[in-house]
Amino acid sequence: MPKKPPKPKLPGLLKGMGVTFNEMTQTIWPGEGAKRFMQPPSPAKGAATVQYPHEKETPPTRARGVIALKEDNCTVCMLCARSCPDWCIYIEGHKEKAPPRRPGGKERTVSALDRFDIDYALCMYCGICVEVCPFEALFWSPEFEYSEPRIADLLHDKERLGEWMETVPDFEAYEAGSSAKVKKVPR
Amino acid sequence: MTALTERQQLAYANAQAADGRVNLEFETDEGMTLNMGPQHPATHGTLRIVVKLDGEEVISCEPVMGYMHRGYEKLTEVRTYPQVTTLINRIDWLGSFANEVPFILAAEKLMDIEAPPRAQWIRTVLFELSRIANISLFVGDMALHIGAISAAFYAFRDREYVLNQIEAATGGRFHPNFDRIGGLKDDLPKGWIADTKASMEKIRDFCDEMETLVEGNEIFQARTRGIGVIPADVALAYGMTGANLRASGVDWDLRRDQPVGLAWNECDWNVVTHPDGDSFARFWVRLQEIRESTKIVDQLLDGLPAGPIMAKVPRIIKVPEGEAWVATENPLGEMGYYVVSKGDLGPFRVKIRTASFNNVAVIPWVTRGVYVPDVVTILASLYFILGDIDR
Amino acid sequence: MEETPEAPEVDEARQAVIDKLTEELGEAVVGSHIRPGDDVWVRVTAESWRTAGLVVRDHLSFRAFEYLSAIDWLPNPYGKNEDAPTDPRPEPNTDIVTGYAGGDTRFQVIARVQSYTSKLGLNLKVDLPDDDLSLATWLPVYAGVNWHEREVHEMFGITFTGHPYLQNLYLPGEFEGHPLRKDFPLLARFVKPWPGIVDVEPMPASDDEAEAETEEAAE
Amino acid sequence: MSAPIFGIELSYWQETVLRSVGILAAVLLPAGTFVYLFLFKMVSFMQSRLGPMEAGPFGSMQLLAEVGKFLQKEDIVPERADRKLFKLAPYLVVATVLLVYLAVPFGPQMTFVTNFDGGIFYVLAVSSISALGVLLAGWASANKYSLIGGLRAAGQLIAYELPMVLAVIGVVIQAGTLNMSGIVSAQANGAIFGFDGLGNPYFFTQIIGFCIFMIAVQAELGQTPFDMPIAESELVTGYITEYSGLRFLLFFIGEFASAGAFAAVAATLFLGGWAVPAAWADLDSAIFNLLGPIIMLTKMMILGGLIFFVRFTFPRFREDQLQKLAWTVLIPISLANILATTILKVAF
Repeated sequence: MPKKPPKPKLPGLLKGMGVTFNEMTQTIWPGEGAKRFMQPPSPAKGAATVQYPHEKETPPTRARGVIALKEDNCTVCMLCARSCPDWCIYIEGHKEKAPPRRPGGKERTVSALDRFDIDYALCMYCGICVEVCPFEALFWSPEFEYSEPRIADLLHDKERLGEWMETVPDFEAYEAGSSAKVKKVPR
Repeated sequence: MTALTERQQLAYANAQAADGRVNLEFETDEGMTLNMGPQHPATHGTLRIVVKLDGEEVISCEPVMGYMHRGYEKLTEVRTYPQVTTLINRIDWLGSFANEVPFILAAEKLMDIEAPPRAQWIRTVLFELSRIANISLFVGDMALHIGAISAAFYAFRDREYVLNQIEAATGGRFHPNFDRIGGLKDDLPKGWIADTKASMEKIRDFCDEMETLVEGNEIFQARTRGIGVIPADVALAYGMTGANLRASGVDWDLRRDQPVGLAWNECDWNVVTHPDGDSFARFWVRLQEIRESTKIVDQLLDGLPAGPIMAKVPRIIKVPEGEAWVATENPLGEMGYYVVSKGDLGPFRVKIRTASFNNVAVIPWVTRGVYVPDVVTILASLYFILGDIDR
Repeated sequence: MEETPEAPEVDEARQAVIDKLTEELGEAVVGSHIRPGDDVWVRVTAESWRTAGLVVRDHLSFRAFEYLSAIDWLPNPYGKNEDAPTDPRPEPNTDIVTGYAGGDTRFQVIARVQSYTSKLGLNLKVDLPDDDLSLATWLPVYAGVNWHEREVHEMFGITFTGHPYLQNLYLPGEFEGHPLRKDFPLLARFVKPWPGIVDVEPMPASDDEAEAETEEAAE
Repeated sequence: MSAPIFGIELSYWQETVLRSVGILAAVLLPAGTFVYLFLFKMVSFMQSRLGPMEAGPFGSMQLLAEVGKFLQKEDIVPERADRKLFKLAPYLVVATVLLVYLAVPFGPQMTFVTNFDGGIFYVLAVSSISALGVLLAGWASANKYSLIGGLRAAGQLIAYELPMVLAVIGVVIQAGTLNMSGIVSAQANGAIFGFDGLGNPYFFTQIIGFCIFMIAVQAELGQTPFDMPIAESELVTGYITEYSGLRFLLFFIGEFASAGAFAAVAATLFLGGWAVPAAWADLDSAIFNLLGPIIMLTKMMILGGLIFFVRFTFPRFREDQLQKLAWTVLIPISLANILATTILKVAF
């Protein structure tokens, strides 16, 4: 059955003030115990906030910041454009001749990319395209500082997506007990 | 006449229609109609409450919704299963991983697939993490509505640790999109369990702090005890669920009473109820529930089984024909999906039963004859989210 | 389609619910389906909808109300708008195939109630003929049904007789049409062409060589 | 009062100009330090953040930035508002604060107006005009939230006038004079049961009066736990919802300047004002014209800190609880306090 909340001995009002006072001293002199008061007050270390333009917080490696495209892996199979819920990937390609794999082999026809735009104004960062790509051409990178004054500039073309490629971090190792194997990012 | 394009005129007429429909000034001779309008600090989002006041006492009030209706049930008709998963974690965007789980479980029930144990345990851990993130914001938010500004900042600060853990594992803080039919998209990164345990420690300190700062405060108790009392049978008739129901004394928790295929029965935790059914009881029950959730997360992380993260599932998923209903105990209450599938790529019809829709329906009943500040207290204690109501 | 539970083990708790209902309502119970150990569906006639609610609440201890909604069984005539604008529109099939517990009309109202004592859930379905889409309101049975019925009214066009304030819940006042009906077009998908249409233009080589290329590339 | 200060002979009009500039400085400087120290920095540290850091070193120029922002903001008067009253209200509130500072002594000769006898009586009378300004703002901005905020303010400010006055009567009885400087010197020279090392600040003997006075001050300022008139989560911002630009800035200044004013009055009545106990230093020397304001400022900072500490910790009362607290709790206690003080005054 529910236990009644314990009757506060000291009136609750004063204990409440104790909490905020404690938080204030914790921010000004962060640390444990009485010796923290000896050090000089350093609120910058005690506060939980980050002064953004001067200090930057690094997002975790799996953060979905922006999609990077490795162009030569892409075979214009259009799977990503077809499975995108927001219809925000626009792809155009053409077929062309490619040198045979083995010397003396037959010329191969390969489809090459003309246009691969992702409209980040529409994209909801769900990650279906990265997951569904069978040829490992799309990767997530935790970059997030690409806001634009004009919304039209949020349409990143093929080169821009290629530039994001080097900001893609390697995949992390998995927790103990997981049987998944770590994938490699084709550099 | 400015060269308004035809589309602008259409938009303007539509806006007028939207306002015209709801500009129901009660033709009252005595009371004053006050619009706690779609843009108001007390409504979590765009809920509009048209209150008829006599001085400061509420005679009657009519919640008006629809300002945030995104038409999810219509959108699910034209989308495939993975696309619907990304859609539905935007319904209750505070506890968003918890939205995906019932839909995925319903699809798995139709396909008779069982996620491997490791996936089930990690699903339960992430479910409880999103509950903690959601309800700890409630604790700060309720204190804010009653006037204590600092409590809200502590809530936001300590909630960040949990959101960072969710982002480290799934990639998204609010929209993880991590659940797949048959398991999870990926496994946990190295060192995640240790960090999560540390964040659980911080959340427990947060609970103690809130207990002294807010719950022990006589003014807070004076403002919430006995305000907005909802007896058990009214709660049942309105279909209220979750902490609002348990605060009215009904001992019902889907995690224990209707096990769905997640790992809640693997660890011992208890369901917290409170007999009073007033705003204080709802606050008190939710504060204890955060502690229970931290206990669950710790126990599950200790005994996490090894193994695969994803069952054998074809790459292109066609769910066989049939209908399935799965409901889980979401942070706001019971959230359920009634999935009707006709065997093609996407569901044929998805009925989304959200907790706040029923929890908010009780407002006209419970705010009869209360003062204006109490309307805000009751709204804060019912803790709804507009995405839940408007879908 | 009537799917008898092929598993020999009959879920007696849910079977008892159905038997109690048929005993109370007589032949008003026109269809039922059990998925053993999971869920139970019962379909009643439209006239007995209110009495079925009262029986379920009082005699069968289903005191908690979950939701009330409707299903439009007509297959989506527009498809997913994911077909190329050039090729002809696929001819929409209009055969109504309803789900569990049968039923033959296009619109079906479904309600779910929960019992906290017997820990069972029950789905109640009712068929509504196309010409008169009206049903008795459940407001005296469950107070929480008020908004659900208003939503079903504005989304499907089903009127609930006896409901005091059947106004639109989400949509503005002068909104014509009922969005959740399958024949209501999803305009967002008509306006914008689908970017997923494959338009990789073939090789500019001479024609016969091109045919050879395309077959070879096709397999 | 044209006694030569520091030996400079000033004509009358020069003195009034000096005095009015002095008053503005005495009002705005403490208000500015209150805003920076408490509203920007103390509350941020309490909420484990740093507060403004961009404008000036450690965000010290933030207040100037805010003033600049408000000045260039568009000054909207709602269409159906009562224009004249709408424009008048903020000036009324700021005027009362300036008037209160007239009577507060900051040093032996450092009083802005003649050292008149009804000092504390005048202060209490003038401080109740701001209730009028608030009601005016609430009524004139033709906005339902402002109307409710204004009516709540009227009820609250008047309800808490009474305990404040009664608490002050306790002090006046003990000091034996209404004159603020007299109260200060009484505290400096007095002695508690013969020990006069610390003088006799009425903080110790009038502890009940002090508590009631501080609670009443919290209510007069409309600070949490009594900020029903500007209840952000219910009435958007109560009676100042429709104000923007310069008028909102005036309300903002009015709010913090009156916090400074009441802190100054409380310091004078309970903590011995500008004087240190007589035993420590000779109070009549001219040096105190300089030291006085500094001592007064530190005492105001202590009391201001208390006011804002309470503001950022407590939730807010409901309207009727607030009134019940004033009428059924504070007033009886303050009456009992007066009774006890008179009995003790007669006995000793």
